Amino acid sequence: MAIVLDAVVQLGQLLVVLLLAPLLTGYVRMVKARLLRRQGPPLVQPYRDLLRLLRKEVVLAHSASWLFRVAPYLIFATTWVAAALVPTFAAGLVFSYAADMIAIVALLGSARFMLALAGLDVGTSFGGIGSSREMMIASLAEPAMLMVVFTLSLLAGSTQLSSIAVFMQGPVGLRVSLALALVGLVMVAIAENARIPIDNPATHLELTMVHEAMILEYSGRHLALIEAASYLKLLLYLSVIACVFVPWGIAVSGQGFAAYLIGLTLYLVKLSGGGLLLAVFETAIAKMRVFRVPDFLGAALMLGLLATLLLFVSRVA
Amino acid sequence: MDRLALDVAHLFAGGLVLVSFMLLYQDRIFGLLNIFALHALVVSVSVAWQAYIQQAPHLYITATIALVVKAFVIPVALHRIIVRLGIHREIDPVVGIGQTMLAGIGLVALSIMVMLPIAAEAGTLVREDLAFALSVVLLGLLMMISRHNAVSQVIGFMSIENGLILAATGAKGMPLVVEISVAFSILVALIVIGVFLFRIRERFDTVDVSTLDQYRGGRP
Amino acid sequence: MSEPGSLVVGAILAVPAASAALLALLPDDRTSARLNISATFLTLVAALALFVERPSPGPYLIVDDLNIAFVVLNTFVGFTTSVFSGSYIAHELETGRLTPTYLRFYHAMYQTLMFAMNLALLSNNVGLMWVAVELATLTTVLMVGIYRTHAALEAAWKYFLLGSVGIALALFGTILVYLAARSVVGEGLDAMAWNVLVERAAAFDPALLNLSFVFLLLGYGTKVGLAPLHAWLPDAHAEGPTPISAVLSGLLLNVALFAVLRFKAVMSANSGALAPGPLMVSLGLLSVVFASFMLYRRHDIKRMFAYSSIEHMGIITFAFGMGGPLANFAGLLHMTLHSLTKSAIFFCVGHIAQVKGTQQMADIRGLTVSHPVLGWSLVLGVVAIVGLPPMGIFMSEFLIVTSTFAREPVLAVVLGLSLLVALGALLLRLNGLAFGEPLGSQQPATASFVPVFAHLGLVFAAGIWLPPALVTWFQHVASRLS
Amino acid sequence: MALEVLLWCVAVLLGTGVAAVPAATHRLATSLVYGLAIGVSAIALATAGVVLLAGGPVASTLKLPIGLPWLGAHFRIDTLAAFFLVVVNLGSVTASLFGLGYGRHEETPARVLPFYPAFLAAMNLVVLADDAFTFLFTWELMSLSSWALVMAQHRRPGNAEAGYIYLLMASLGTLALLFAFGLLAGASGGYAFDAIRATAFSGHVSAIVLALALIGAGSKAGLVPLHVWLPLAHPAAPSHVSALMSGVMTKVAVYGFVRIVFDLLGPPSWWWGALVPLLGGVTAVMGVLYALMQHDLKRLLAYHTVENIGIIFIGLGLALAFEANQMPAAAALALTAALFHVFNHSVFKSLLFFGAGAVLTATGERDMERLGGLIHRMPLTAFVFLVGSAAISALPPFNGFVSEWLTFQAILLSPALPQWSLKFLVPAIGALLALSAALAAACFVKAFGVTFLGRPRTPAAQEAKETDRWSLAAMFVLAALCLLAGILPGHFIDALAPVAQALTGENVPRQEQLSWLMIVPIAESRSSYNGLLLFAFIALAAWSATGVIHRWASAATRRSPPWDCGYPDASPLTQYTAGSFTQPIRRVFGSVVFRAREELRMPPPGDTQAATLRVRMRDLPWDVLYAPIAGLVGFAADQLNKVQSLTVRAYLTLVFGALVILLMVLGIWQ
Repeated sequence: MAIVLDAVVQLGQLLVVLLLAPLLTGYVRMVKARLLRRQGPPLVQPYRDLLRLLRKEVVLAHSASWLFRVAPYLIFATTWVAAALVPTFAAGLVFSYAADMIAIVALLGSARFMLALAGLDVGTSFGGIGSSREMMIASLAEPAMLMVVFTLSLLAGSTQLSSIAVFMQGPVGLRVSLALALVGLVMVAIAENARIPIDNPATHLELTMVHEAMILEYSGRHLALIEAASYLKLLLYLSVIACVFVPWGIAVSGQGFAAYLIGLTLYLVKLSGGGLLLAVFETAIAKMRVFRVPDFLGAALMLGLLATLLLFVSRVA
Repeated sequence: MDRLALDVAHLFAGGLVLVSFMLLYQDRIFGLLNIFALHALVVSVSVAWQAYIQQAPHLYITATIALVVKAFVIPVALHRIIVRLGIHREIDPVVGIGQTMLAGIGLVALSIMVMLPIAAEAGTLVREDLAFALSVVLLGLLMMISRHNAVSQVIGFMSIENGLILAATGAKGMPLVVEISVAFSILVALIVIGVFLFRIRERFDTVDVSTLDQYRGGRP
Repeated sequence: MSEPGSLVVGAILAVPAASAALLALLPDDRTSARLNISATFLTLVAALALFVERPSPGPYLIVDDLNIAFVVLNTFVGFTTSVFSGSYIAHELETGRLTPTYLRFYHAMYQTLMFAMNLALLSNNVGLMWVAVELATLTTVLMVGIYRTHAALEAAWKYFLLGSVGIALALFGTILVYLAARSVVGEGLDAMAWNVLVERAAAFDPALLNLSFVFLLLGYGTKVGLAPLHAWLPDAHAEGPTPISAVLSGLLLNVALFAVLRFKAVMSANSGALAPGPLMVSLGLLSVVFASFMLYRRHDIKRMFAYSSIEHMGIITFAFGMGGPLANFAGLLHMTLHSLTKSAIFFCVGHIAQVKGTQQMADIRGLTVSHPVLGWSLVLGVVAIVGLPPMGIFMSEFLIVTSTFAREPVLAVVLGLSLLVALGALLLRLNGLAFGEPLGSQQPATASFVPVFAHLGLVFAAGIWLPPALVTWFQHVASRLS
Repeated sequence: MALEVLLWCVAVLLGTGVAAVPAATHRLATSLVYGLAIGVSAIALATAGVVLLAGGPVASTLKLPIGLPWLGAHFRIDTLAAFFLVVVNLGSVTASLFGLGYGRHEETPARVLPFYPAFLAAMNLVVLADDAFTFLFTWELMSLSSWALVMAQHRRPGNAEAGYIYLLMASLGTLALLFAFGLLAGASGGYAFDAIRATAFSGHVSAIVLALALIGAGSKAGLVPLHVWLPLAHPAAPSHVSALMSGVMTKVAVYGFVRIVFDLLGPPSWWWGALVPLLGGVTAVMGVLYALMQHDLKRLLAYHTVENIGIIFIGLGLALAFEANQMPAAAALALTAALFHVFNHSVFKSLLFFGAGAVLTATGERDMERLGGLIHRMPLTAFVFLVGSAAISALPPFNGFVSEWLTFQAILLSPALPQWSLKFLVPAIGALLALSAALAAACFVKAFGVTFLGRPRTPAAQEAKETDRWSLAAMFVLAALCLLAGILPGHFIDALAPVAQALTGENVPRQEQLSWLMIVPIAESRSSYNGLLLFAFIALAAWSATGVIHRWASAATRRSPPWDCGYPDASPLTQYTAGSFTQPIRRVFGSVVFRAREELRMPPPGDTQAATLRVRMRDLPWDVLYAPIAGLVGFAADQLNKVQSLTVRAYLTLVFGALVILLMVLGIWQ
């Protein structure tokens, strides 16, 4: 019986992340606009965008191959699955044991792999520039992310996000390494989601863009899927941060319907808080040159490693 | 064996070393030939003396061969060749005569040093005779490497051979001594060297070995 | 001395001696080549008969475990080389490098050389052995100079001078051995008979033995080609006719080393004497190191393989110097296999030089393309000589290196790295010779490949499987040497 | 019984090789040789598989009266050997299958067919060997036969040189192993592995043997800095042989290392666990960086072999560290991870080399800068190459991810190690591993993207044709295995359990009875992974997305030219090239690791000269290690060569000097 409930909750989470993701993006855009004293698009604008894109015809380049048409589905599916594996309002669901944090990172890697390939498929220099930069960024962001995972798992004795969340709910106390890990994770999240200062999701100035350059050739339903995937990714990272560093309120399997409801409510609060911080941060900072990005991510990597090493020291003390 | 006989043998052996030093000292080719004849003569007398005290008549053959071939035939033949080829030049030593002599003394000392540990029961004659024979051999080698021209090298080689004969005849009762000395003397000294000197003359117009080196194979 | 046994020994010596005389008289070159082959074949048959009938040792001659396989090897390679020589010399005659007169001389000398080497191997008397080695030296000196070019004469002269000095040193050593033995064995032939020397060596004066071994090692070592006494060897190999290079590398060096081994056995039997090991190890190692570097700057193909012979002689000397059942076994095996391999290589090289008309390696390329059989035989030969499996030399080098490393790691490392350096040089050249775009004459080689295949086949078989009889023999000899 | 079957297989292979010498030029020779190789390897594969799955601790042995006469040739099959035999023969079957098609294009079959079966046989024999002599004999035979295959296309520029460096490095490795076995066997020559196992070794002997095994097996496997031959030799061989060399032969080298260090040598010291993973980590990162800078498709793959060998050695080294500290369960996990990666790498690397071979056959090009757009002409090859690329980039749900994930799990156990240096080092190695995995993904985006995607850059790429069905069959089999091992890793881990049990005395908990085919290396609360479920999830998500879109969204599609800033008909040359793709990474890493320098020459405005960009890179291991050694050998050779042309008198002086020195030594000695 519990299994069935868990399965239902799991399914619910799948749908929740899918439904919430555009909202989060719209929310961040709205907050940013307000911070700039603009009216900005309404909160539901991303939903509208997606729907409109779905209704539009697809314009394919002559040189596009089957990979170009298959990639959006795979990217979307992989990202969606990854996002659904992160405990949002409930931990310890049945499927959360299918993948730990390393696997989630790797799933996102799969999506990126396909996206970068799709960028190269048409054979224009824009796709190339985007893919090339994206992979450079990823090559540093992934290790940094893994170092953060390291720190957390050394502390919690698990790489399973559910277990980490449960552990973090306990008396952990303030730790330097956790703080470092948080900073590192935030930096990675910014880079991975193509946010300022790494990339500007709103720009279409060719020479400065990364993510947008890759998907320049996409249109219609394909673009819709890719956009949805990027919304999901933002949600995923915010969820991870929330679940690890502010785990309070996450329901644990078998606690009952009320706990799930509380968890969901708190989750929404966490998301709005996170989105607000992101928007403030993005408004306050300028985009950096592409070749400053390695320094930025290198710092994240170092922070992750430092967090791991400090952990040994603090454990002794 | 009485003491005197040994002393005389000893004297001859020592004399041979002395003559070897004289060879080293020489700086003229004809002088060298003459001294070498003396060298061969001393060997011959020494061998004859050994034949006498050992009552080994076959050693007289060795003595005779040494006398005839090396004291007369070869020096004369070499003399002729030198005259015919017009080699009147002086011996061309690699380092100064003085240094060569010093090295020679060092070699004699070395010979004595390596002979010292030999047990006395092998016979005093053996030990000291061997030291002298070894000295002659080493001095002969020194001669070969401290002279540039081929005639001195040939003579150096033959003085080595004399040293060997001295050692072989000193080794009482050694079988095949005559055969070995014959093999050495006749075969090595005369035929082959003769053939090669002839061929070298035929090809290179000189017997100076250093000229040969210009035709060395294997150069890039 | 049992009657049939001494007949056999007599045949081994008499057949080459008689054919030498006969060949010196025969004017016709076709018949003389055939006669040469049949004489060596007869000698081989006689040598094989030694396995059946073995005479008891006499004062002058002896057939024992140490030399029987060497006699067989000697006559076998002598036979195959004479087969090779048949086709080789015919070509030399066609191109006019040799005149019929010189050919007669060549064949007579070939048989004389075989006689001398067999005598050296069979002699019990160390003096007789010395005479035989000297005779072999003189014969080869004459054969090296047979082309009468500047380079050939120079090589012969160099060989002659160095060889003579070496032989003089060896004689001095022999005299010293006699002196050492005389006070124990008494005067006369017995004091020079090897089997007696070994038996009684324990009582000899160690100081005298030590001194004698220095001279013998240097004297015969000159003939073995150990550095720094090697100088005659590369030129003599390069400038003489190729069959002679094959015999020099494959047999004469072995014979000289065999002489050293005889005396080493005497030394080992005397507990007071300085162990001969360190001397042999140092000379052997020096030769290996030296030769392996010398392989790099070679331009003449025969000279290069001559240096490789120096290297291998160094390895063998090193192995015997290390001693112990494993290393001695490996040394004997290596001696046998090296002589087979190196002569096979020289057969190939001879054909290559004749087809391409040059010995300069820069002018030879792509042999596996232009002459597949010749090229691949050379590849196989080089693979064997650098000690790669499946060829037999791998086994001996394996035993030498592993057994040494457990005892003297530093020596083993030096040896192993030198082997690697040598391998680098030989493979570098092989790359140029056997692979790439073919260069030079493309006309097919007409020569007979039977000797090459026979040798390489044996070396290959030895790498996989050694006949138990041979193994027992090697082990027996190995135990006697230490 | 199994051993006999395997040895008969080897005998048949060797016989085929010999028979192929005269028959190689015959019309049917290619089909016969490869057909026979498929059959025999399949039998061997099945036999080894049965032994592995039976998993008993009992090893069967056999002695043949060949080889070292008093020793004989010892053969033995245990679970470790059986596992590696599976790897070897799986590679052999697929490579031979590929060869059936590829062999038709071979210009000089006589230079391939005799050596190919011999190479297969030698690899089998190395794994079966049970004494030092047989091991080294077959080890070197393996090098030699593969060398002959590298030299098959000796007329192509660089190949002969590659073969030379290869054989030289292989011999260096053999020499190191020779020393190692010399130490292990002792002066009396106890060469049989049984005798070695029974001996206990002192600490410094073990240390030297470890170092020698690292040099010996490492040079064959491609550990940095001994890797230099690998990217030269592997690509030079025909593609199916490249696949075997990269995918299988390097694994035989790993086998050699495992056999010596884990089986023969006895208990490890803790610092081995620092040295080996560090070497592995450096190798992994260096390998992938080299690969990124490489534009030759086959050479890129060869450098990736270096990378993956590094990953394998990380696992092996961790196993040593855990074993030294009496943590057998952790050691078993690390070892299982390493061995699983051995299997995985052999599968996807073979697949990728086959793909590169298909491209090479279709276009005659290995240089990626001259390819492009092949996905249109060779869709099937492109598909399987994509699968291989994803697998080697450690992307779920393929197999590469699982073994790297297991390695990470082992790394995460490192805090329990008592040594401080290991505590600090292992996380850093984890960072290196993560870095190499991320860079590998970048590299394969480049490799696949530039080769198969975009528009064709040359007529050769324009006119490429899909490869033959044999080759495709081989590639599809391997691609299926990549997926299978990725979604059902539990079965593979279970198959490895007896191997880990035999070497570490412990094994990873059995995965078979876990629900949902999940894998749980340590404990469920710690970490778990379910490839099947993930795959099903992704498939489901993709399927539902497709369904929704087809149901409700517009299906209209229009073809048009791509957008290129308004310039019409941009030439294919304006595409991103491999060089430009890696430019950011080259700037980040290359400036340090390769001393990469860019020289840009821009003509002044109005000048019609072309602008040039030149990149200079240095190969540091080569410059620091190999060039000086080569220079030293050359210098020594030059100096000693002066001895070749001295005068006779000088030579006599040498003789004289030797005599005097020996006499003096004698005089002093006495």
